[in-house]
Amino acid sequence: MAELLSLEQAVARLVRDGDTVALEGFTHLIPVAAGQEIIRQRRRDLTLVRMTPDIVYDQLIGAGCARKLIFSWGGNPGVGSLHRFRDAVQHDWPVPLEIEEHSHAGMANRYVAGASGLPFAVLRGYTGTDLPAQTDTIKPITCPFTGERLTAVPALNPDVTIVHAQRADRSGNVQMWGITGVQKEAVLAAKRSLVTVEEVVDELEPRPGAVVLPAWVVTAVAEVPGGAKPSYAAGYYERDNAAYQAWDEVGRDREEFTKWLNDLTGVKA
Amino acid sequence: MAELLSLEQAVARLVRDGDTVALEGFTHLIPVAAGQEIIRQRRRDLTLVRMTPDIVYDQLIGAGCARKLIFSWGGNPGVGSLHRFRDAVQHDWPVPLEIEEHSHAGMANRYVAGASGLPFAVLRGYTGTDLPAQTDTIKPITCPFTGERLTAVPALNPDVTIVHAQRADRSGNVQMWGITGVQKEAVLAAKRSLVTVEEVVDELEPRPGAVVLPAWVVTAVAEVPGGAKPSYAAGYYERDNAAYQAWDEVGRDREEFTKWLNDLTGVKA
Amino acid sequence: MSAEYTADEMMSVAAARALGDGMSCFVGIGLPSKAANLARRAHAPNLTLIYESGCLGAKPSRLPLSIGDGELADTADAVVSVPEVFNYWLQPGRIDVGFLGAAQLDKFGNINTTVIGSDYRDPKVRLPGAGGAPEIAASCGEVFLVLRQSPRAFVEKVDFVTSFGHGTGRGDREKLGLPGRGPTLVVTDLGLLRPDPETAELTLTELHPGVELDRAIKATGWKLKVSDDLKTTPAPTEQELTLLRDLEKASA
Amino acid sequence: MSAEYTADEMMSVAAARALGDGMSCFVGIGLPSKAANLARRAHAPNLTLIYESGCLGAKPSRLPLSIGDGELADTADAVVSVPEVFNYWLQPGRIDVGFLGAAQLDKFGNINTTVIGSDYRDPKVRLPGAGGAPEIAASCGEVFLVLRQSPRAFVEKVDFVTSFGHGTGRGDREKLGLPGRGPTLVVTDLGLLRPDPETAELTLTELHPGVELDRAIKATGWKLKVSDDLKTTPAPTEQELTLLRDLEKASA
Repeated sequence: MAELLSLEQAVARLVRDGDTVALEGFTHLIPVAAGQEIIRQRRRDLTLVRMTPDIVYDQLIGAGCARKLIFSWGGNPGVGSLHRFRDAVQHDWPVPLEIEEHSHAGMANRYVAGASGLPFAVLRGYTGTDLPAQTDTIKPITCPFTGERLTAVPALNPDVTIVHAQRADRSGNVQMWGITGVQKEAVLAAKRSLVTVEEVVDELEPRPGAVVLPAWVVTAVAEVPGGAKPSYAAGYYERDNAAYQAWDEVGRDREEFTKWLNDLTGVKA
Repeated sequence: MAELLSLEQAVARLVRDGDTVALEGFTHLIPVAAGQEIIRQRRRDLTLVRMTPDIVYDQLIGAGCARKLIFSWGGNPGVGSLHRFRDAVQHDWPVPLEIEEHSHAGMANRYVAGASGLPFAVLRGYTGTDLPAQTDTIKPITCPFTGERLTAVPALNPDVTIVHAQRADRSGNVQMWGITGVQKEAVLAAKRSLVTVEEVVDELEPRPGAVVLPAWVVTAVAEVPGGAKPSYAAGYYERDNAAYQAWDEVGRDREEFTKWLNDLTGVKA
Repeated sequence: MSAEYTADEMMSVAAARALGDGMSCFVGIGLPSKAANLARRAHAPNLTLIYESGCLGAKPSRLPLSIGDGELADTADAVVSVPEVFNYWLQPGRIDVGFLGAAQLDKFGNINTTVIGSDYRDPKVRLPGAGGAPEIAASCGEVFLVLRQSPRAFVEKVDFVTSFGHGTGRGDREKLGLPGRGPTLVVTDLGLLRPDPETAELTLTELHPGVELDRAIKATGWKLKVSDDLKTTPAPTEQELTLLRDLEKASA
Repeated sequence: MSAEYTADEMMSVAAARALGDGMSCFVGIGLPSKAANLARRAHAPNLTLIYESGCLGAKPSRLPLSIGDGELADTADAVVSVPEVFNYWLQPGRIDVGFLGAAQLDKFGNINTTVIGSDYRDPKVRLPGAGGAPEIAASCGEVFLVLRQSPRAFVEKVDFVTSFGHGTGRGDREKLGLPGRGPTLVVTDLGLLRPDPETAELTLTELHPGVELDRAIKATGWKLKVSDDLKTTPAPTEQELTLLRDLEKASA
């Protein structure tokens, strides 16, 4: 059964140095507050996993929390590049960043395999591209019935998955709606999971399009209103597009970024 | 885009002798009226597919429509055996019935592979059981990353899938809710599909738990109020348990069954 | 002094008691479903019931008539597709107990729900088939079985292994790489059987009150081993009986 | 006489025109999304838009700011999970057109959105990566590309094949067993390119009004072939421009 914790407690208990950590969200419901708490608690050597690493991953990478990134599209959506990500890949700043690169279809299927207790998934993917030559976790597989060649990718089973949802009840049952991406799979694939929510309510009223994660597959729930900002939470707040634009300026420059980081962590410059 | 047809037209156009036909439904929303229309139109040599063949499959088998059944659990739920199914398997009456037998997990994954455009699916299944010795469509497969042995089953891609849903709009977009079983996968896996619905409405209002099949993946929609009886349609009518009980008596005896069949098809005894 | 009760009631009560509070249970229809719902009412309010129709955390107010009863969907925490319930929920070993019935059971807890008779292609009796059972028996943490005891049902060796129990004895599951512990308890109308810790052979460990040992032996199609420490099941309490009968009445 | 318009407006209008009514289109964000939404307003009200965030049949009233804009979910016929959109909807080849942008494109329509520079491990520029594009390019019935034409973007050979177009020429897709026909149209701010029927080399088939041929040739990093039957794109109509500008205004 999910425990109700503060964000600080939850990150302290669930996220350890060296862990493989997925903070998932597909434009919507991105667990930004949880990512920034990981920065505040100075976790190191994380293998970060996400289909669409965006600005909170840029922040984690710039803060030196990660030694590896497993991903399929890394950018500031609607704005441009992730400068901290680029700087880490191109210039090892502040620490080298290993990358393991897939397509969305491959990543989604890796989470599906992880959620399903299977060691791998099969897809029609990567054919003719240069990705298999750079990524060890893409292999051919033959259909035992037709002889056809397809592609296999290994399961993703993060040590911890963190997602943000609209609501949980007091038992820790979680409800999210709107675009829910790969969040269910990412939680089910993980050894431990944390869900930050906009609010804890007495009862989860059924809603169109709602995905429910029962409390018995969630390790901890933390109430963090606004925890997805500057992304959006359908029914709660809109995307803050200006913040995404503004990040471009901050992320572009090591000095600007360092100031931002010191502000976040409370270090005096 | 789905065409709106009468049930008679739809079955006449979509279901052909020798076809592989799946009429799916998991206790709820069983397309009984469509199955009985297939009997009325005297289709022959069908390969019938369903996870849980129940009384409408007993009727199709007793009427001699099928030469093969692909399934994982055949029974009269809450009552007992399917006597026409047994008679066909044990005594070739009225015609021999070949069977291809799986588990639910295997069948569900076969539909998933079919819906996904993959030739096979991988699962942890059948281990230690006598099923693989009797069923050619269960084979071992090795994980290319871990070397672990798992099980592969081939995709199911019916020529026609028929399901029953609560509603469609006038463009043929389909909405169902409650227990929706494997119906989405069965429709997406099929070359052609027919959805019978309780009613055609102007607009599909979003509902908790609703599954929507867009019109562009449905071949035909037929308005058939009560088309799932004696099973139930959440929001429309309850299960008629007495009818399931009563079928036991009818199905148990060839003569009783023949009377029932003549009534259905309008043949005078 | 306890109230009067039938052997079937004793069976349901004994089966219900096996389910602890806070467990998750993949529930087969019929006797397992009755027992699981009784447990939820009696002593395990936080028992999570999972049905193969896709209902997670169902809390039915009456006994479901089938695995896909609307009552299960209406009261569930979530309703998911059938592929999802098998792939995301059962297969990874998230579920503590698989609760199954059986047409035929052998002394190593292997289950047959496929055919009676030695020839699969020309069976004496064609049974419904596997349903969800093979993977439930493989993937749940452990498996409880509930069925009436008779020499026809309790056989030396099943005609067909639909769902793997302990194979030919202890260690077979590990050899096959099956994750769950397999059948750990069989509840019947006469008593309880559990696999011997060393051989995995089903052994009578409890008799229900008033049942003669000889009757249990005669109702078993193999030479039934009896625990040195044979106990008597506590009779159903009045509360248990009231809850069971209310449940059955609400479902009539 | 037509109104004044920018090269980008011409590009969006030309891209929109390529989408026929009743088609289904897997839409990339940015220029493709703008064109697809213009098409739905202008001449293809029954164009089905599918976004990789899981929105099927989205009918946004303004341009989505990202692939996962809430407006897409609110107006969709159905919102499904990301694994489902790739496995059930894209992979089986149900979708007529994949509409993509690109950072770098070569003369056989291969797409690079991964790295600029020859060393993947030590790139000159690290780009966002593949996203959904490799499988969109593989599985859709055909692929339309829209991007501004420049020698940096239009190269002889891409540094990294993120998404396969026509490989090294006609026949490569068939050899690899790729189901879709690959890129059949490239829309730029200068004109339209289509693969040569025999070689699959991208060939200029249309110039936008007022664009000199020489400018298109200079904006291409390979020796651009020009169709014998080079045509001029019809200028945007007033209606097209009004719709496009309204759409952009509603999205500001």
